[in-house]
Amino acid sequence: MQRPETVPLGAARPQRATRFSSFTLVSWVAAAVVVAFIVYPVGRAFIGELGMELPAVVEVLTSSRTLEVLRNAVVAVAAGGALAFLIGAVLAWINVRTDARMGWAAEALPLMPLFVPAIAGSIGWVFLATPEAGFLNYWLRKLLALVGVHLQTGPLDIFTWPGLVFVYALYLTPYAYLAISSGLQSLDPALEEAAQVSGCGPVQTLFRVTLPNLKPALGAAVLQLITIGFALFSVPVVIGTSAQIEVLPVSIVHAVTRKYPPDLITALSMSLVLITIVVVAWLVERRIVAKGRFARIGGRGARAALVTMGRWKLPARLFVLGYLGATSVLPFLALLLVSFQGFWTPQVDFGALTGDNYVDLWNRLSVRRGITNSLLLALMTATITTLLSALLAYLSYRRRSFLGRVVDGVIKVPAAISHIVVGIAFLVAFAGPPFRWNGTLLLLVTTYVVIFLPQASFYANSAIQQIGPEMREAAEVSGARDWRVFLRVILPLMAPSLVAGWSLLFILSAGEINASAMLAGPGSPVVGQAILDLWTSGTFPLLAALSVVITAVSTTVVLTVLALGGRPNSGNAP
Amino acid sequence: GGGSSADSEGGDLVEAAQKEGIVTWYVSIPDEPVQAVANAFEQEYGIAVEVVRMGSPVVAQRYSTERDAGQAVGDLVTIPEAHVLDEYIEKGWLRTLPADQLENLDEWPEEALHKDTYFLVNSQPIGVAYNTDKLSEAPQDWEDLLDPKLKGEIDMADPMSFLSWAAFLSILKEEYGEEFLEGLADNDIKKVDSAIPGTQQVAAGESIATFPSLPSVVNPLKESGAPVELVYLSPTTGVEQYTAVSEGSPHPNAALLFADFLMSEKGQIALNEGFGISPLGDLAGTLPKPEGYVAPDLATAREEQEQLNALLGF
Amino acid sequence: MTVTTHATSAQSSAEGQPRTGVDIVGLRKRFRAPDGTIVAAVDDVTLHMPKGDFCVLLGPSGCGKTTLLRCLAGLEHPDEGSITIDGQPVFGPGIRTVEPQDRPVGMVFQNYALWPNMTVADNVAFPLTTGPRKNRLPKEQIRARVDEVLKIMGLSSHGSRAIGQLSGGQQQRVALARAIVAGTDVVLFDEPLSNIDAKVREILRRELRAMQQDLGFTAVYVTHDQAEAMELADQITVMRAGKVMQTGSARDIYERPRNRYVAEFIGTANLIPVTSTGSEAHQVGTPIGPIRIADPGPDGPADTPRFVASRAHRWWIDTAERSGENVWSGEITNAVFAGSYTEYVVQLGETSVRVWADDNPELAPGRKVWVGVDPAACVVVLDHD
Amino acid sequence: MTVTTHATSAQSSAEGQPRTGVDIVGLRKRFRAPDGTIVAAVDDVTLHMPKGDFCVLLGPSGCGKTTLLRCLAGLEHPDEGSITIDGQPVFGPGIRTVEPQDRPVGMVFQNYALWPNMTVADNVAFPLTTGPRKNRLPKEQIRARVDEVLKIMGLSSHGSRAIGQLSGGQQQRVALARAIVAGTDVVLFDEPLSNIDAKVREILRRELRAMQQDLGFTAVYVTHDQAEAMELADQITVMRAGKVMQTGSARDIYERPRNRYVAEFIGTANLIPVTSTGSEAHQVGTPIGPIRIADPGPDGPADTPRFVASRAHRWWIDTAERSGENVWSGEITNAVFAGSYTEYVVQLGETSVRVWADDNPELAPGRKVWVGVDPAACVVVLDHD
Ligand SMILES: Nc1ncnc2c1ncn2[C@@H]1O[C@H](COP(=O)(O)OP(=O)(O)OP(=O)(O)O)[C@@H](O)[C@H]1O
Ligand SMILES: Nc1ncnc2c1ncn2[C@@H]1O[C@H](COP(=O)(O)OP(=O)(O)OP(=O)(O)O)[C@@H](O)[C@H]1O
Ligand SMILES: [Mg+2]
Ligand SMILES: [Mg+2]
Repeated sequence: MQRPETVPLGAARPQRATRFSSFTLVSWVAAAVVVAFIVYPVGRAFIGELGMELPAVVEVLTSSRTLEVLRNAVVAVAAGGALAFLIGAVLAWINVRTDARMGWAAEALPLMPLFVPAIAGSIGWVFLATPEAGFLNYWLRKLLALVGVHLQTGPLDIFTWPGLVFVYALYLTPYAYLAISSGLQSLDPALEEAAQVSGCGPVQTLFRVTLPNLKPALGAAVLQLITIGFALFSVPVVIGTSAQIEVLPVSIVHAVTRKYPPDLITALSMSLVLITIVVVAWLVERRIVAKGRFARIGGRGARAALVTMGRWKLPARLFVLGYLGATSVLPFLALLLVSFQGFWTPQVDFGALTGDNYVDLWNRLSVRRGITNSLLLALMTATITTLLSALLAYLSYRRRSFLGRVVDGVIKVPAAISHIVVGIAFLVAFAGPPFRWNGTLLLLVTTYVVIFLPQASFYANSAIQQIGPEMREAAEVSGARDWRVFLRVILPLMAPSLVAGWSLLFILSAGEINASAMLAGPGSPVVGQAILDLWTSGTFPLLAALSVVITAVSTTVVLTVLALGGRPNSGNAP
Repeated sequence: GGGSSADSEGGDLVEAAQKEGIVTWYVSIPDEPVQAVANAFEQEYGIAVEVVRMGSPVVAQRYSTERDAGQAVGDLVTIPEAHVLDEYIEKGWLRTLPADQLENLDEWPEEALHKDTYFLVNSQPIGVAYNTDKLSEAPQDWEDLLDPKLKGEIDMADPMSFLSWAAFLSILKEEYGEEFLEGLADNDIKKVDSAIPGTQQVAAGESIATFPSLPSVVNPLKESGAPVELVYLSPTTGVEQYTAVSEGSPHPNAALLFADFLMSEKGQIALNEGFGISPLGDLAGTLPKPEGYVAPDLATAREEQEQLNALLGF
Repeated sequence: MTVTTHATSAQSSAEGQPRTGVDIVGLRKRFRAPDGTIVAAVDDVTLHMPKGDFCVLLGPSGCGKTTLLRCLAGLEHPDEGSITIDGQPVFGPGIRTVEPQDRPVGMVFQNYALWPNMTVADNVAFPLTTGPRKNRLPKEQIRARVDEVLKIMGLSSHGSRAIGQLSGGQQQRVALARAIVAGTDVVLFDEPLSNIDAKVREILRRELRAMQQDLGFTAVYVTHDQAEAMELADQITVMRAGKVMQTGSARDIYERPRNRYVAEFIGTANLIPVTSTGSEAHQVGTPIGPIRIADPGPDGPADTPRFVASRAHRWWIDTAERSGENVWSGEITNAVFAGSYTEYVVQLGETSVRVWADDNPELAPGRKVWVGVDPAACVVVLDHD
Repeated sequence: MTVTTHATSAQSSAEGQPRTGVDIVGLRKRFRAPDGTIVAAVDDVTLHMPKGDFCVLLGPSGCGKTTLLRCLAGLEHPDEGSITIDGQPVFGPGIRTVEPQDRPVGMVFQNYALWPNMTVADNVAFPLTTGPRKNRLPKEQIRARVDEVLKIMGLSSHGSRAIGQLSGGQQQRVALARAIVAGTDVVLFDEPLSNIDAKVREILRRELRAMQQDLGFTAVYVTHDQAEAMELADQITVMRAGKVMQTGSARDIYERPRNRYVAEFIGTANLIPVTSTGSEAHQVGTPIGPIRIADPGPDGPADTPRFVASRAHRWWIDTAERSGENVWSGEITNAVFAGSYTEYVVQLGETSVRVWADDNPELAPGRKVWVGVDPAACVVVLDHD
């Protein structure tokens, strides 16, 4: 725990207090447990399965198929991510810096698209934009017919590269938005105003001053996009397959779900590729940030007048609404419509709409129990993960030690591993003796916590960085020990950001499908499993109905929590 | 072994099973028939059936991981991959069916019982689903699918996604040669992730036809009035599901009782009504074997899967 | 209403010739505070800042100085009124508001707002590289101009440095260089020295004043530090709660404060309430007796309370008995050594006055003393306008 | 090695009786700056702050004031030296370092560091609710104590308010209440007023000083504002680059600065280099001729340059010719009205002096004048120690 020595000194050194408080003990134990829960199963899976099979690994890695799916993944993530980055940056700028911001939208926007589970949202877009039967296409064709253009199919086709990239971008945008907008909020607006007074228009200011100074936030955004993009499974499985585009995460999942015995070597070797990509991206980002000549958070009262958009205000708002529409409203409406249909068809017969699908869902015990289980699980996962990440963030913030950085690095690793691989790793490691956790909620919770910890720690780290050290020091000088400092001061101050992070985790874990398929026990069905089940043997209207229910439930929970949890950014020093 | 050796006659089995009160079934048959037979069993004996329903490789994978870890959570397992069940037998995970305890085992057709351990419970015949609005006349022959009229209008479930699809394709290849599959590729068949999106898209009018498709997928659509129909062309095969009882599972008696129920006429009707072919032949509501039905050979299919996929240009 | 105002402002500009410098007429800007109340940050401000003058806006925190400055720069959009800069109307009724990037102003921000991603030279060159491409100077001319400005600022050898490698004073000069490089005639300063050490601040203040005089631009300088205002300003405008209290030279404001607020805000003033207008013209009645005054003070409603204001350093204090006009005896209640003077608080009956005098060890609390003030240093001020 | 040092420190405390107040001996703290260089933020500081005194640490930005204060609070871990607070060693060789939460100190942070998630009363009660549960006061007593402290601070009716609903001055009082509520004898202040308006600052300063005297705690107060230091301090410590330059009362430091640095840092000093020790004891030679002085100044190496230091306000300026000792004639080069005085810069040959005198319109730049200084106001200071 000793801080690195500043200067070696000849004289007798005063003794550093080395008393181990229960807090230090508990937080290091928590860190150790977390690290163990990542290193043991993941290490066991990789070393146990791949250790003996190096030639096979090399073969997988060099096979033309791997290269092809890798190339596809890179193209999808690069194109989708770039688009998401652009959209996210523009949205963040509009919402943080201009008078086109819409109060409610600014807070709800980042989470909106995630309310609809990714697999449901992708199916929603299938409903909307398949060339012949897509609702949008159907109505567009009717519109075009009015002006004398007659088409048989199209004009949109979701099952193409552009379609795939489009949906990737929609689902990645929130992550870009979150990172960039938090960076923008802490960038001194005077830098931009100085540019304006120097004769720069708003757009020029954005490109010449704002973006170059946001590099750390932009780096974080890119890192998030890369990690999440390469792990994205639902979008490519729904859209990519029909577009004849197979991407790496889908191949990994297929390698273990479509064959028995599962092809673990392929899955793990491909996962290695993803881990490498993420680790390299992480290193590059650290280098960029470390070099940094960037603006720091400005002096007191950095209060900017919002950029007046003038005649661009309406287009800017339309852009924001358009994004909301594309990611959330349109697919949700499509799902809602289909959920009341007997079967998916663009010729909507409003008289024939029926609630049968909901009745059918209600009658399925596994769905009913899945929903309650998933809510419970999501509640537990989000809470545990949030608290854990807050604790770990505080630990490495308080004591900038090498060990702290190692912990920080290790908890990021699961982000790069396909959920299903994590699921298998956990099953292998903990199903049997001495743990015998098979089929228990405990196993699911543990796995979810590990899977979502990287995301949670992203939030916790940014939350804690907004708290000045004097908040903690004031508590220490007041005589408070670690627990009290953490529980009474640090945690409440982190709360607004943590609540937002909690909501995200809640939604993501409520809709998690891949690890759940491996781990959900007979006594503990979860929603993710039910979704996957309906996808492989069910009907789209039923699937739509389930998606609508999940979306409605998560939205309600999250909005309630956000309303109760207070507004963001109230945690700064007075 | 567990408590299985302790009990003896039929009447005792019911009692012992009822004492256990519950039975866990790992299964990859579609949800609706599974629920039907589970409900029927519960009504008959008051024993709840805990269903874990997933795609067959996932079922197999979970089952074996659990057994490897020294556990047996599933009392029964039902999957189409007979060769996997053979492997399980070798590992001692499955229980030889005790003739003295299963009333219906005597009557059970011999060709539907393998190694005295696992038995065929259900077979869903594979057919072609087509949109009746877009195609006035049903295809008569597999070669009708090569019609240029259908170019780009046929969805095909990913043959890599399911071994039974490969088995089916390998029968077609046997019959028509490789050129047939290449012809399909030339006719621009479109790959879909599984039979579900394919058939849903046919119902929506996105495509004209899809195969392989199954009654369990088409029936609910037809019931809701979708313009979709399933035809069986010759030759064809089906998804045959085999059930086995675990050795050393937590509810050995309930497992046996449920296996016995699956062999009963009542159980067969509950499981197969409207969906499948029963090994007991034509029972009320079960499907007849379509013309040209050939039993699938999944073990061979496994070897040919990659090649078939390549022939289709996927 | 708007129309009337328009007519008035049109008139006023029609009457005189177009005025140079900055002209503000009837400016208002209101904000809705987070709790829903409405704050008039700038409240009917009319003000002329002559060309080439160093004009200081002085007032306590929250009085609207920054808002007024930002209205000039175009960074805030006022609700009402008009602004003319060097004869060009940039805001007003019936005028298309000129955007910040098109106004002939430069600005030096509180913490300089230099762009850390650019070198010193790039920061300074920036204002020359904006605007429509066809109007821009060619590259070499930009370079030449930047070199010239950096030379004026004594930064010739620092052009290629990163911003982080400069001291506070050098940063200030870069910020100033950036504000003047494009040759704008008006430069706005928003408390540019408030983050700096007192000693360094003093040096920078002198440097700034010298440069402003060399270059001849009109400076509009916001501060809440009286010493800074006095030292720098040709013209000081004292603000309070969005309103202008008084405008004038440092000496005017110090020696002839208009009202109690200004008297108290600038320097240390003794305010003694006026109880009667007194028998003579240059004398008023107060609780400590009649005081002879230099100036009967500004007009104002008769019922507004008035005070005699006098500066603490214009009083004398003595242990020996004295007599005459404007002389009182009292007891020292507190003495604080402040270096160049010592502040003695002397109780005269109910009233206490502060006297700044040279340090004298004899003058300890409890001591009976005589104090007095030069009538020339006494003015009458209103309680409020 | 440890043993020796230990013995020494034991000795020193054995020799005298245990001293109250804060005792710092040979304290050092070094930092590695981001660019790898090593900064001695606190460099061999030895200092005694007597109990009940108001002790100010004064120095320019970056001189190590905050670091020293944080070492006292236990928030930084010094490299060397020892600290004793009210007789209790809290840091030193062979001593187990006492953690911040166990030191008998309260602290008021620069921006108060009040916790926005708690009410005023909760903020103040916090220090009473820490520590081992069994040692804590019962709830009602805590409440009573908080009420009492809030009452002293004039905040009785504000207990249930949120922090954001208080003005800056009220926030300061809450911060002070929190620092003293647990009855600690030492309260540390890190520039608590630097974010506040000059006028409000003046009021808060007085309030703070009055409370400190009422409550009798030892205050250690960090600032870089000389006026603040002079007004508040019983004892001022001037620091520079981690080292103590001089410790003493405000008057000591102002009138008898030890070296050039202190003379320049506190108030406005004219420094005239000493070229020869002069023929008489109380006279030295300078470029403008001999100057009569009050004090031959501190000892120091003979080859260290020396200066005659005199305060600008101790000089007089006159348009009429004068003669005598310490009188020169020269030309005014600049005159700046500063309210209570006007600063005249007068050129005497190569040397220029600043004279603070009453404003006089006759004294314009270019005018020939006579200036002089009282020998009692002239001291000799070293260039550096
Ligand atoms: N964007 C805004 N929203 C709400 N109120 C505002 C806004 N900007 C300024 N105000 C309010 O307007 C008033 C004037 O603010 P302004 O910043 O102009 O004061 P100032 O004189 O510059 O103060 P300071 O010396 O603290 O910088 C204040 O009461 C402030 O709270
Ligand atoms: N954590 C640190 N790492 C590296 N250098 C530091 C650190 N803390 C302080 N320093 C350096 O130590 C020196 C003294 O800093 P300190 O904060 O004590 O100064 P200060 O007198 O309080 O200044 P100010 O008036 O600006 O607050 C400075 O040069 C500073 O850069
Ligand atoms: Mg301001
Ligand atoms: Mg400091």
